[in-house]
Amino acid sequence: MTTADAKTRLELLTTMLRVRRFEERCVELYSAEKIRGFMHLCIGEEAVSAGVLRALGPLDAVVSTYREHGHALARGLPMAAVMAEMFGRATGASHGRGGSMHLFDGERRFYGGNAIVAGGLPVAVGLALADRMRDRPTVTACLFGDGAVAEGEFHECMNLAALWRLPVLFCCENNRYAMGTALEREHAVTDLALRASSYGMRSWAVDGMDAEAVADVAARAVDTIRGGSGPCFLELSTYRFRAHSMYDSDRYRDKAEIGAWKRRDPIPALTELMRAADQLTDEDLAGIEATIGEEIDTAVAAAEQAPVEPVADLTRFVYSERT
Amino acid sequence: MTTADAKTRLELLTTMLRVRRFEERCVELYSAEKIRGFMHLCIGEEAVSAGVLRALGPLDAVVSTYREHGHALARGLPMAAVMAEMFGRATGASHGRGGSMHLFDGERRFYGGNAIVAGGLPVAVGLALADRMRDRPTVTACLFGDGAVAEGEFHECMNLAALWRLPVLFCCENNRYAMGTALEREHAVTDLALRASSYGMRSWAVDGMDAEAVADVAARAVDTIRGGSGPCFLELSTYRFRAHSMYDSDRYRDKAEIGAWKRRDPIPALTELMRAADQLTDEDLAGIEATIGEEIDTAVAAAEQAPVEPVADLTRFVYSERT
Amino acid sequence: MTTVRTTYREALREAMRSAMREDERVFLMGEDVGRYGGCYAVSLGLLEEFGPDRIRDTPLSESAFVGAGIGAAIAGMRPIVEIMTVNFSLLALDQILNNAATLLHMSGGQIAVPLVIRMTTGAGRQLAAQHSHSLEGWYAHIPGLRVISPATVADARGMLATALADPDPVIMFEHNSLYSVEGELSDGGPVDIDTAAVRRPGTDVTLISYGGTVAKALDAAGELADAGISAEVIDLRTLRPLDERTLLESVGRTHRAVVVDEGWRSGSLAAEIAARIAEQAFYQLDAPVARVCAAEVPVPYAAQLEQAALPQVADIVAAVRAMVG
Amino acid sequence: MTTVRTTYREALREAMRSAMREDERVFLMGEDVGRYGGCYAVSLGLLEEFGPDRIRDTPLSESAFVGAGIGAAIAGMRPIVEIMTVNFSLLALDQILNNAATLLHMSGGQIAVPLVIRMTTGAGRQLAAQHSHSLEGWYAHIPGLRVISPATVADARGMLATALADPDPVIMFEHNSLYSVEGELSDGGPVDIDTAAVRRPGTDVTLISYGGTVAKALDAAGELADAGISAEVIDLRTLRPLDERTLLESVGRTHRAVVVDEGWRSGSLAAEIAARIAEQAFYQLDAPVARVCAAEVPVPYAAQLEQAALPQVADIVAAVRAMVG
Ligand SMILES: Cc1ncc(C[n+]2csc(CCOP(=O)(O)OP(=O)(O)O)c2C)c(N)n1
Ligand SMILES: Cc1ncc(C[n+]2csc(CCOP(=O)(O)OP(=O)(O)O)c2C)c(N)n1
Ligand SMILES: [Mg+2]
Ligand SMILES: [Mg+2]
Repeated sequence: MTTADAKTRLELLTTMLRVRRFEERCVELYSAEKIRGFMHLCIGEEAVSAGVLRALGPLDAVVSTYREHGHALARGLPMAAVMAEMFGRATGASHGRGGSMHLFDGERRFYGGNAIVAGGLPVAVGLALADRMRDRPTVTACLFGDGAVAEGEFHECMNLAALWRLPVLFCCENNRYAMGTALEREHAVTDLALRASSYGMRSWAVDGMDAEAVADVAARAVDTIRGGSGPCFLELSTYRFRAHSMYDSDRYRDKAEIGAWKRRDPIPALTELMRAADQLTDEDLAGIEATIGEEIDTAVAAAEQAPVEPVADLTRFVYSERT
Repeated sequence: MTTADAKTRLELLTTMLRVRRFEERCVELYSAEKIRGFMHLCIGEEAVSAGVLRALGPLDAVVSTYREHGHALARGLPMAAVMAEMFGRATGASHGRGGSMHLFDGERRFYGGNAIVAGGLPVAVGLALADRMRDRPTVTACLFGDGAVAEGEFHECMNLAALWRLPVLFCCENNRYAMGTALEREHAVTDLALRASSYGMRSWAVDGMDAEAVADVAARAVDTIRGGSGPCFLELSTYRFRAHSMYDSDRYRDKAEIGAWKRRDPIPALTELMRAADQLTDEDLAGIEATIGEEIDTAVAAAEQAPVEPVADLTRFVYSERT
Repeated sequence: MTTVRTTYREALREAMRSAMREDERVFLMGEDVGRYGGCYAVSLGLLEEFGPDRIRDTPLSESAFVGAGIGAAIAGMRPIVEIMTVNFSLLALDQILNNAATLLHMSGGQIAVPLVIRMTTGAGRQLAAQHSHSLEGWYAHIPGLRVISPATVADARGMLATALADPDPVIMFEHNSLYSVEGELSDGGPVDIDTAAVRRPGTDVTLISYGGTVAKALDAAGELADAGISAEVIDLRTLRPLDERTLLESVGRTHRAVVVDEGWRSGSLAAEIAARIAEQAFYQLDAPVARVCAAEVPVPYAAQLEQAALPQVADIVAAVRAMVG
Repeated sequence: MTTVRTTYREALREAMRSAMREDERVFLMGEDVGRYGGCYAVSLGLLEEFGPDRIRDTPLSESAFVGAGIGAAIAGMRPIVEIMTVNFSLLALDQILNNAATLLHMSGGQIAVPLVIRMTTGAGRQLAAQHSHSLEGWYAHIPGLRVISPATVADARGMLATALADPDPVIMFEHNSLYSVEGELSDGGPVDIDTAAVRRPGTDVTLISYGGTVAKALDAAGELADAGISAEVIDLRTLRPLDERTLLESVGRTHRAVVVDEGWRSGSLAAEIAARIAEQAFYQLDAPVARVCAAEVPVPYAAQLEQAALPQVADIVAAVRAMVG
């Protein structure tokens, strides 16, 4: 792993903080019943969002899961549009149809927000296929969890992408649990990077709590894919600090285990590194926090005031509007 | 590979010949429109049926595919019941409901005859699970093709069986084609035994044209499973000498390739071996052929004369009959 | 006979608990049924009592573990398979239709599949388009299955017990809105699952509902009563086979029917019920059978849109008024 | 305008061929569509003309390649995905319902999916219980999809062309009995897929059918004519959205309707059609809408059982006679 320069570090840190603070506010808003439905937080996993999404260019595509706030923000979706979507407002990223689990942005090629575990993988394969057939030098990043690896669709897609040498970057956020089921009770072989390589695909196991490491490896993988290697796979070892969703009482995890992982929190880790290298002052940090705080306040205020979709438009978007 | 004794060889040869002659007669009967629907022959692949099924005891279970005449006969289903089923008669193994693709025998624990590619695998996992929960020392043999390995269900079942250490013997009849699609256009990595071992499962690649080799390895695998190893996997390299089904004009295979495999026909191969070892005389062979011929004639005659199921019974067997 | 006040969720748990105590062939299998306690907490505590062999957490592999339930049933066990929601059941539909529902017939009566599959259904919690379907009608289309949908606490326990005694596959739908509903439970065991129940008698119109919509139909009947219209409310209970007799008997008296169904209108179970009634009671009907169904839209997240997409008490009342008025 | 005599199979092939010549975004993907030529030989010869990139053989991975079709459509291609038969489509149903049909709505109108999925349907060839379903009604239940079913050679070509121009996902059902049927094909391009077609005018009863059952309805109409009963035969063509206008207009004249559908009776598409007609033309009906559907049994192998399970001309005639007599 090479040491990233100060600018990169600052970007990574800012992205992580933005995601963290955004989600922390979401928790409050959920308690206040402004946000409803299922909400899955990536608190603890921000290094993945920051590192992976940074490796992509604007023409690349992204397919994510229901745990996608971090991916969406790191991809550049306006925070106001994301927040308004959580509120179910007309100004939301998905016009209030999707909520937390279904953020979309066609312009930024952010294709959801898929709440069927492993359901996004085939779509990612198809995006990559089309881009390749159209001679576009793009990469499609597909993010999913360790639980998704057990689904049949995972296997079909790994094989298909590898067989056709499609430009897909498979990113497995291995947070060691699928809801309440621990990794070793999901998988006969828990080395997921090894599993990927059994499809003849280049794969890397990365410390997903280290934003720089993620960014480095993701950049390398994206380069490899652009060079024509076919698909690559990243296993990003990480951990969610919170429960699976707002409904979960987190009965199945050990407090000590959670504590141990929290000590590896990617945000303090990078902050300390930067401080030690004189790349970050307390004022810098306060400035970043302030900017983020303001951005969040503005997004929340806008969401609060945004109109709801009229009930008359209920069946809009079931079919395309013909002109 | 150890050299099997004369008795084993004779049994293997007899089983293979029985399957071969049975299917050859089926071809005639298909042309005569006595048999209809889809019919898939295993001509060329008989060493698999003979070798694998020999390794099982009466309490073990079998799950097969639409290409299952050989498995059914080798499992001990009465030829008359199999033939009557192909004719769609009331005396058929499945009361005329199933035909060539759906042979069943509850008593012999032969659970089909499944025509959804990979559709039998989950059922096999469940049979093994139940037997284990009930402390029965059985093995469930699950047969399927190379094409099935690409299906999501294959992956889910390999993982589940390995995770739960269930007594399943996965038998992949790798005949190098899924209908018209060659192995290397189905799979990114064509070493299927390697694929199996990526689930942490013991696996063997076997020459599926060598009945003795198949029988040896299958017996070893069954022993291993009975010893508590969890599931094992056999990749049986074989070839179908005929088209995929009676509808297929076999446009996608090279004549030379077919010819080369035919030269490895498992029946002459074993015959020659036995002759060379003075284990088989011409009279022996003629005797076996005569017995088989008679068995087939009897089965056909019985099927011809058997009653058809009355139309009044159309909706029988949709639900269990309550007493 | 003692009676306790309990919830639908606990009634289901009780049904599973007694079945597992009485019959060692019964076990529960599905995603997060064990350590997590079930995504709707239905199986909470059962792992502690019965251990991980009988309260079996599965990986995310709907097709494999549903199919494994089929195999286990064939081999003599009595599995209960839980699928978290009907939406995810699509991943196992091949196993359910092509194996569970078909094996008995395809094998000429040899291979029975005494399997119970439980799944949550329905919308109303702002879970959006991939978690809010009501596909009961699809399952009710499949020969070889029995499809049930308990709407009360007593049925939650009794129907599950009966389902476990069935020699063939039973699919049981639990509407997400019901889990916390309270009701009286007496210690009777299995209940009949062959007949529909008249939950409120009436004379002017028959409201036909099941699962999550029964409460709405009852509320509508209350409102209608205030307006002098007497509505009979039928809870179908079993969606396949339909208890035609109870339906026809009621419509024979009321001469009008409204079917309430949370499925999308076109091709809904409500369509089947409307068609059946029209086929067999055409000359007794004073008006066409009406349907109050979900709007034909993937269920949206925003509360006002979601509620607009679902059948509401006001819609039922309006449908009846249009018919009776 | 020249006219040629050709088969349904060749008309489909021609439609794909011209689409691929005219629009480089169009490609075909599915199991054995290439070297094998398609399991029903529909794409025979296309590999030679367009190469393996555009006539793309897939592994046995229904979910992945259907989902890949969705992704490719989103990214600007115009994929045609072939699923060998509707039975296997269950393996891809999650992708079809939860992604193809839902993405546009769930994304607030941003992500359209211009995908065409072709699949074979129907029984009649003794392929037994895992290869003989008719699940068109299920697909017609799904908001966000258009579902079409060409019954003629001209429609085979024209409807496929129109489907490719649709901005949203289209599911096309091809009944296996039609592939070798011959008919006249003129060189017109796309056809309208919004309306049903009156295939034979009549005055006494409306026979409503689609796909594989249209020929049976026409045969029945012939027999009925001999008996002095004038039957109008409607070919639905599009199963979602239904062309209510043509149906109601016809029933408004004939006052009687029989729906013919190869799906299992309970919960069939026929139920929806019967319910719709009853809802909107109740007071014009002289008799309840009748349904001639498949028996509720997994399709058996034996010829006499299979035929008994399927709707037959004699059943249609009997249904009409019971109504008109
Ligand atoms: C097909 C399917 N099955 C079950 C669920 C319910 N569910 C939602 S998230 C989840 C766990 C997924 O775990 P993982 O893939 O590791 O992702 P994580 O939540 O840990 O990020 C489950 C079981 C679902 N959404 N889709
Ligand atoms: C799920 C599914 N998809 C497609 C088919 C059609 N089909 C039947 S057999 C077959 C090829 C299977 O190949 P393989 O598994 O190698 O078995 P083999 O026929 O070579 O013995 C195909 C595509 C099917 N029956 N089921
Ligand atoms: Mg996880
Ligand atoms: Mg093969």
